[in-house]
Amino acid sequence: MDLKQIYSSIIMEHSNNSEHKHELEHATHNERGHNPSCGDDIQLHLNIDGDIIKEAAFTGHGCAISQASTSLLCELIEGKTIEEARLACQKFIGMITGDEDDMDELEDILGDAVALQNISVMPQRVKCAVLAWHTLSDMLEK
Amino acid sequence: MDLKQIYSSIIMEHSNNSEHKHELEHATHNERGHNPSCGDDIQLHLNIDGDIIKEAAFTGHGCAISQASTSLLCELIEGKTIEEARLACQKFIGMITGDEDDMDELEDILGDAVALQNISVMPQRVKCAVLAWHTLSDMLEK
Amino acid sequence: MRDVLETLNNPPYDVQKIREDFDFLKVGESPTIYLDNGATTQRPRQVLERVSEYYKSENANPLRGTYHLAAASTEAYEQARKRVAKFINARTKQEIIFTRNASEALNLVAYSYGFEHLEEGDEVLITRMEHHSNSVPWQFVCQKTGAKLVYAELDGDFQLDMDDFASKLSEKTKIVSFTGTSNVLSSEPDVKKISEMAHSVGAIAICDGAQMVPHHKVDVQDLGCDFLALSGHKMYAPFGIGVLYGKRDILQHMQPFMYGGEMIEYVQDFSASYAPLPYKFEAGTQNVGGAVGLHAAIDYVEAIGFDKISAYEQALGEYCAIKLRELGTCNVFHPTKGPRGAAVAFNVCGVHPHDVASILDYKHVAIRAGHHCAQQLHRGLDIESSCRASFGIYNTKEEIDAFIDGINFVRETMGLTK
Amino acid sequence: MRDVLETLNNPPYDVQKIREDFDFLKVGESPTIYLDNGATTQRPRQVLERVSEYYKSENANPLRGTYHLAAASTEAYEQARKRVAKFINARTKQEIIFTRNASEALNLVAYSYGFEHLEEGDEVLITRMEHHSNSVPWQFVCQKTGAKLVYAELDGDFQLDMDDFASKLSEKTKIVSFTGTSNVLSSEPDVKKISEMAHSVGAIAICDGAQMVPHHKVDVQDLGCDFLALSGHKMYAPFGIGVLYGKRDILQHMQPFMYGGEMIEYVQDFSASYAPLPYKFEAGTQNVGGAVGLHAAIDYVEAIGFDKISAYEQALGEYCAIKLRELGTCNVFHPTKGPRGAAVAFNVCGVHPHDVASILDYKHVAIRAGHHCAQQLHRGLDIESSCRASFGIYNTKEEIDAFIDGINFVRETMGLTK
Ligand SMILES: Cc1ncc(COP(=O)(O)O)c(C=O)c1O
Ligand SMILES: Cc1ncc(COP(=O)(O)O)c(C=O)c1O
Repeated sequence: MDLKQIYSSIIMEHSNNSEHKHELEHATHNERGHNPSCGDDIQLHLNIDGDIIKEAAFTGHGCAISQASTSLLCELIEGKTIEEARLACQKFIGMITGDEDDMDELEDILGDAVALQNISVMPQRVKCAVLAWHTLSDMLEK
Repeated sequence: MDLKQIYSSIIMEHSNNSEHKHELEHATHNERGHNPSCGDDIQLHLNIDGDIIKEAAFTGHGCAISQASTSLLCELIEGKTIEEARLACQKFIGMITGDEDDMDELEDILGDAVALQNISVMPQRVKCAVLAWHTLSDMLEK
Repeated sequence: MRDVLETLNNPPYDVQKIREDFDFLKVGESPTIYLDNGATTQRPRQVLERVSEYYKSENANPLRGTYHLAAASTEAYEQARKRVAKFINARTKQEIIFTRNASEALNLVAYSYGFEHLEEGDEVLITRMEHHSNSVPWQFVCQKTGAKLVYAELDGDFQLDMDDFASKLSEKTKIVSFTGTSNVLSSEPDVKKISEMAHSVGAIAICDGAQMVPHHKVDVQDLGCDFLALSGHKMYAPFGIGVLYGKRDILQHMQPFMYGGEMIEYVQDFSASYAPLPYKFEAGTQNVGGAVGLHAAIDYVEAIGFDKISAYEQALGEYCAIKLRELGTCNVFHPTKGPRGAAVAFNVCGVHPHDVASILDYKHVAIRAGHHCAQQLHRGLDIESSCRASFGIYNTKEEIDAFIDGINFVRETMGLTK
Repeated sequence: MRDVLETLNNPPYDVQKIREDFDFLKVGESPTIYLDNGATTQRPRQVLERVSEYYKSENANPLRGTYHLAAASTEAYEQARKRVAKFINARTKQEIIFTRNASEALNLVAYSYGFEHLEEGDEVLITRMEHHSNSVPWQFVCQKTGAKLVYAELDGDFQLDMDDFASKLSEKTKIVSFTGTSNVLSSEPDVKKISEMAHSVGAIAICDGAQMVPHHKVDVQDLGCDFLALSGHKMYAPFGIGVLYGKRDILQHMQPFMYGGEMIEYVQDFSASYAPLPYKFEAGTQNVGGAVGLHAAIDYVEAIGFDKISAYEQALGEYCAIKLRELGTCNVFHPTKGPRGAAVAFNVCGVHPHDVASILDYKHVAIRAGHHCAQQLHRGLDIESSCRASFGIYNTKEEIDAFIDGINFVRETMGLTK
């Protein structure tokens, strides 16, 4: 594995200084996601209007990977439909667990978030990478 | 070890057909000895007059070795003083655990009961051999 | 008898090749004829080597590490759990809790389920042939909760008397806990039927699989029991690893048993929340070496195949029982009808079991003598103790023949023949 | 620092020779720098071989057999118990109970002593730095009995605040349970003093020795604690074996914890009497292989000598703490005064502990990141989690230097340096 690739500029940027890391005044949906074994703990805040996710933000704390992953998720889903967001969750989790490997399709659907693909070689960090996406999934199920 | 030596005629005789295996009408002392892990369970009955063990008998059940050992004990201590019986217990237990090995002395003190000496090579049967002697010890302590 | 001999003379798998894997069977000048497999089995080289290998290159504390070795250790541990789940056909690996042995597995259910669900007026139904590990915990829980312990008795052929069982089962029965195979009689109660009957009165069914799982293909979904306990060391794995299988829905609503590291989620100063299944029930550092050994042992026996193992071992048991009966000098406590396994309990008339075992030991035959942790059963049979020869995958007809010769030697030594 | 360097450059025993015994340290092209010994140690060849040897030639179910092998197995098991008794200077081997791990040992005391002796109004006094295995069981017992759980806090130098401890100790205190060495801070409370203070108010003193015993000569008679828990896997023995030491007089009056085979005397249908010490507390088939491994591990460390081990490991810890402080980029949670051991907790400023551990792993350095099963402590330090490097007999100054280089690499990878 190339560690530098995992801790790439995209991740650094998103984890240290995310535009999306803030409360959301007009949130229609909030959901907590947490990982007791490593202490990652985030809150997703969405403003959903009809079928469209108009705004996405998050608060909480965790490692660089979970923070970046959450930020990338918010970036990706803003403006998307609920159905599109659902698909993105499914593809992202598949990418990390190694079940999805069609890079073209993944890039199409996940955009910058494909930068996290290499996490799949660090099994002990998979949980950090997928936390936000599982949280969104749970949220959209309800 | 020579098994035949352990299961010698003395043991066979004492275990199958002991003169001492009966209740004692005028018992002054009774004590139960038992070995939960193998089920040996005996009662010693003594008739003690002053300092002298006038009669010794036993009831209960167990393997050939514990039965023979108990019978040999009764045989030995009848007519002995309490102090002599105490010494016999100590020497017998020492013989079985391998701490006593002066055969002349042991024969003097234990008589026929030295036939059980070889049990010391069967650690898993030591408990059977010493049961009665521990029981007598406990009894004389009181 | 013809079928039996046919099976033993033409074993369904290569028994001699299997024997090669067990160094134990070759130790010393006169290797032991080991007929105490009900107590614990020997371990094949494959299991011992896999455990050493694990310690040499994958060893770390599992579940919590963020370095690759801890991941390797976690992976080895969780693969073992998956393997056990597949082995007994559990729905998910969340239903597999690693314990120290079958006894701990049964205590876990007694504490975590029993204490929460039993109250005065309730009944716990067990059988006359339970191992102490499946009776004494229930005595304890019943004493503490005021529930009543009830015994289902045996019929004249050393099998569970299903009429008696049915008559003792009632709306009061909250827990039915029974062995899948008696460790003394080797009779094999009908787990599926008993579980159904238990469920029909609203009770849960706990199967003590310590003696069943080593000899039979087990499918918990088909059997329908709510819990199953097993011990690794009775099926060619190391000591110190056992399993409690439990249905997820039931486990999920149970309180933890032991508290500490790994089984928690968040710990506040005065209270804590607990990890999801199965971790909620695994406190402290787990025996990964043991789990890895169990994995290897399952691979080992399944490579032979349980259809073959069951057929062969049953023939060993049957042959042994027939031969003992033929001697005419023994009382044999072994069913003549109905499902029965590879252990034969008996007494040599006029000889105490401990003397039998000691004298056989002189002939390098290892059997067990005593109450076999089943005092209630022995009281029921009106005996103090018994001898037991119990078989595993590597035993042979020749070994049983030597054992039978040994019984004659016992009688001779005891002066019962001329 | 000069003393520290002196010790590390001229170790009191031949560290390189010791390293030869650990195959693990040589696996692969770039062997792991293993600094997670607080979680679990590696095992020397001598321990693994002794265990395999046991399984190959002495294996049988201990305690109950009447054949010579069972005697050999029993002998191996009881010799291990004697060895442990001698190791910690217990009065008799009856005071040594084998458990699965330290967690089970502490749960045993919590269940068997705690439940019987605590009631509303009573207090259990623990410390802020306990491992979950020595806090969550007490939460549970307190919740069930109505007793109150009380925490003694730390001073500013990561040591137990003895004034605070004294102020929280009172006639209400029935149980004092405390670690002999913190698994995070590696501060070493004064076990003897604390035990005396506990006794002075009539409380019992339970010492969690999981982190203390691997690094120090322990004499329970001198320390005076009533119970001591330890885990084999943290001191070079296999997983799956732990020890509870308890004073005989106290153990004798305690109820059993787990019920089943081996721990009974007579079993009637509805009640049972229990075996004498220590068997009363050992239900089911025991992990003889584990006990034999622990025996070999004790032989191994005592052959080196604890005076030497303590001196060397303390120097490792001190060197590591000094080096980390020198970096100026870390918060180091390690005492600067008072007794402290061979584990150093820290955080790299601006980097989450999990990222630190993952990036170090890339450099083949294994440390631990997380709450180390001590959430109450981390809350007390006002952090979520931390990193921990912890040392064993085989670690070296060079390994710590590589680890320190690794920390710089972590910062570089995270873009914190230019
Ligand atoms: C201080 C302390 N106590 C108790 C434990 C629990 O030990 P184990 O996980 O072996 O039960 C540990 C180890 O994790 C520890 O560090
Ligand atoms: C039927 C049965 N149940 C339970 C047990 C207990 O198993 P363990 O001693 O491994 O806990 C045994 C074995 O001794 C057994 O034969």
